[in-house]
Amino acid sequence: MSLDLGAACSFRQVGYAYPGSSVPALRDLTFQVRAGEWLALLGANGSGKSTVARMCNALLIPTQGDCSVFGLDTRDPANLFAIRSKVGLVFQNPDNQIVASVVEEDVAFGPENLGLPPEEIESRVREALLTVGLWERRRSATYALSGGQKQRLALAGALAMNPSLLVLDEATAMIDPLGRREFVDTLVRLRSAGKTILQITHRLEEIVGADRVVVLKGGTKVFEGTPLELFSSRRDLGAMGIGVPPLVELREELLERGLISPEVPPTLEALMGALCP
Amino acid sequence: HSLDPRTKILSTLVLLFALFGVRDPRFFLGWGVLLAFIVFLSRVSLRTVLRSVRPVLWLLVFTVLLHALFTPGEAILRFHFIKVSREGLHMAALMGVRLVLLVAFAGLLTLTTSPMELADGMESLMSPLARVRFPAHEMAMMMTIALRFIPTLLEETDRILKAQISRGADLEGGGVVKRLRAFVPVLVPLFLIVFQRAEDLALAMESRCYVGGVGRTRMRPLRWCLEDWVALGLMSVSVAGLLFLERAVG
Amino acid sequence: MSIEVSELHHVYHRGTPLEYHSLRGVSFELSPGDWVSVVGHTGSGKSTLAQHLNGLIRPQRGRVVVDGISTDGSPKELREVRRRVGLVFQFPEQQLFADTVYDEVAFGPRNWGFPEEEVRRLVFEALEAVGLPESMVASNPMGLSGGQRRRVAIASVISSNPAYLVLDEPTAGLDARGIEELISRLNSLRSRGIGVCHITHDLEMALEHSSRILVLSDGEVALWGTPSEVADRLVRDPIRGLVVPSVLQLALDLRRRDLPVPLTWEPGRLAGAIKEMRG
Amino acid sequence: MKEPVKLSNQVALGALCAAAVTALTMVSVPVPGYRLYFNLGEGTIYLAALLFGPRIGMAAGGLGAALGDLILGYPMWAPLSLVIKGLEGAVVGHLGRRLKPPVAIAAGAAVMIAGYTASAWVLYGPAAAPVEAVTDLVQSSVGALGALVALGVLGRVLKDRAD
Repeated sequence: MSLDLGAACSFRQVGYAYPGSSVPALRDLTFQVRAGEWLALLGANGSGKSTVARMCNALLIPTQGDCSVFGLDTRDPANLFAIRSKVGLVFQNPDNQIVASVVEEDVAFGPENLGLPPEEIESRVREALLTVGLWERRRSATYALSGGQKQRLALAGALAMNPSLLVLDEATAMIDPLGRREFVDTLVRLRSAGKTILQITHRLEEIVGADRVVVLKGGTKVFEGTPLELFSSRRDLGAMGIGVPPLVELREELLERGLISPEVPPTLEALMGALCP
Repeated sequence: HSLDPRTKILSTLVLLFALFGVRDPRFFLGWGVLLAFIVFLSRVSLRTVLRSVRPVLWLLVFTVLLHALFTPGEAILRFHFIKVSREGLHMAALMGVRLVLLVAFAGLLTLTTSPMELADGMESLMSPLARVRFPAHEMAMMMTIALRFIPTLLEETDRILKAQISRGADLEGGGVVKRLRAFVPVLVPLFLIVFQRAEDLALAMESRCYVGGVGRTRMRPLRWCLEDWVALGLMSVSVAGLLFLERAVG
Repeated sequence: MSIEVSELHHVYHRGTPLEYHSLRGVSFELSPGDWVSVVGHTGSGKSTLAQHLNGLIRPQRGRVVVDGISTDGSPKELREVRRRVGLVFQFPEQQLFADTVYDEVAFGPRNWGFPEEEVRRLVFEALEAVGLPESMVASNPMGLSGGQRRRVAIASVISSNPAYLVLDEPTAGLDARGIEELISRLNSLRSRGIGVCHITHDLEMALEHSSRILVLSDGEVALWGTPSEVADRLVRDPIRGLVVPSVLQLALDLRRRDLPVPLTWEPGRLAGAIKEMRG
Repeated sequence: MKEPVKLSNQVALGALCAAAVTALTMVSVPVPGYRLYFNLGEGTIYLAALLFGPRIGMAAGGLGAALGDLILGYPMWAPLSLVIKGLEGAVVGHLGRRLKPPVAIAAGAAVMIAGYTASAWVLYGPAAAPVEAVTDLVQSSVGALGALVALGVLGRVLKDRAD
């Protein structure tokens, strides 16, 4: 039994193999999501990222090592409901997580499952929809929303559960660049409102706002550190199976030519500030 | 309009069953008035209600003709080998008007009640059956989800159809069997998509603490208030009244 | 020889409350060996345009002519158009249905009536073009990884030996390595004379690989030209719903601060220019 | 394939299958030469029942067909379809476990045809019954053929996935 106080979610030497598969999806993985931080989990397809997401919510149980959420062991069935009401999960395909035809009814689905009184549900739905900017569309058909809006609806559905930890499993992979930008902006707002975030992605450009980064490859950890440290080890990124976004490349080129200093992060604002003081 | 969906479902059922008790076509006039009155109360335009009859129009014509022409009895009109009997006309009128009223009342229910409300109402009405292990909650939940996925799957079907046509699949020509074979490349991917989506959806539902109907609450619980008693009462009384009147006069 | 699209209009659900103008007078041209990217926001009409190119949607107004054959002709002509223009839908792996990779890839050529030995040759050629080993022909497509399934799906379109290839968001859901791999495969098809039409919402990718770019906005042609022409005009008047690539945006911001850098989306070029300026 | 064990899986799969039935009922295919349209809704019910068992079959048949009736403008038939096609799906799914698929489908189709014919008798009068019966017979044979052809491929494909 692990009791990591201050850890929202803790993986200790976790191993996992899907039934019938000879290749393990996770191998000896140890890391923590600290309460209140934004942790980005980065990796190519097939690196084991989604397996991690499902473990945070006890949808999968480690075959080796252990995984605990707010000190609750995910292996104990008695903890199931408590864990799931503390961890909000947003999946890759927004279309496969929306259950109702009307926006507000979909957001209400989670709180209804918790057995909350109607007034409480109503206020949670309102708050969640306001947070993701869909309050005006509360009576719209879910089908009529754009991909980006659908994904923010899925986020609202998770938020209405009032989770302490938000896990986003490749939540931006299927939406267009504009929707992606709006989604990441929402994350930044949630972060400043004090939510703990575990963001799983393969896009380096989306982790700029994160506090720390863990990189997975072949089901095991190959990097842990701050985003800036990761950007600075650009040469290794290719080997980790991660694409280098143009701004990171530009930052590197500017560094090589001695035009900026190493503490400048690869964002538009920071680079502008460094180049035109 | 604002009545509890349970009231509307029950009233419609009462009406539909009662319509089969009518034997004299002339008394449909009374029913017509009742329909008009409910339509007036529900603030749906009469035209919209009548439009709901349109899909069954050819069926209506067919039924009426069938009865008019083939009911044996005293002939009042002859045209070569076609004869129309008094009984035939009677039956035709009875069947025709009954069908129109049936469809109109059923149409009225669906016009004033969203499918979601219908699902909620049915769940609640059937919940006593849960004791004999009838899955009332699961049915309603499935109906809600199915409604949400119909447009999505229509779009998928369209996309798969177009993709296979682009690869030269010929869905237009050939006999029935050949065409059915041509649909395998559509049915198979669609089922795989259904299967995949269902797996993902189940995970998403579980992660939002779905464990079935027990202990679940609703954001907008159904409220059965005085008006519902009154409406249901009025409806039963007028239906019984009309049936009684017919028997009394007949 | 080319696909010529002229003054194309399309309205969905005409005469109903759902009426929706999808295309309003779109014209462009795709020649063999060209790479045209069609870029636009969600709902800009990209996919509708794609479905016009092989006659899945017949023009309501305007014309689509493929190698001299119009898409509003007879069913026979239409089939010829569809064979010449291969269309890869978004998430094409979802359309797989056969038991074996071979049958899947052979579906197209068999439908077009190629003799079986020709089908065999086409299947192996197509698998090679997408980088799948010959030994895979007997495998069940469902047992493959996501990336491999996508390749099987693309092979199943290439196997019809099309002169043009239209791809709707072919990189969606792939990771960096997968995208790189796919783009280089498409480039080699292009060098063999196939005309590539790449539908995408990623302007950065379009700038990098295309010979020409068509920018759609609300069903109208907002821009049509070479990547540098498009970059040049785009920064002068931005287009709704289109995200300007970050490096290009930085170059623009620098020019606004009176640094005369070139309007480029290439990191190396921009950094070099700044260095030169600073001496 | 076996029926999913967990409730959430059952509800999700049942709902998706029902939606597929409705969607394919709405996409109709003209038959050449005859003034007749058939749709793949019936075949989808058989497939769902044979692949996933009686419960899913019941949900797909009953809910799918009832929603189809509601959407296509035959609300009056919806409650009848709910019962008749639900029963049909359940029968096919139940028998499909023990008997050969064609036999299971035939039994289910018999239930469906009997149900609709009786309903037509009551609603439109005795003369309409044979017409209804013949239409249903055509509809279900077409569906059965489609389902059986697709079943072979799907069975193999899904088995590979489940392993």
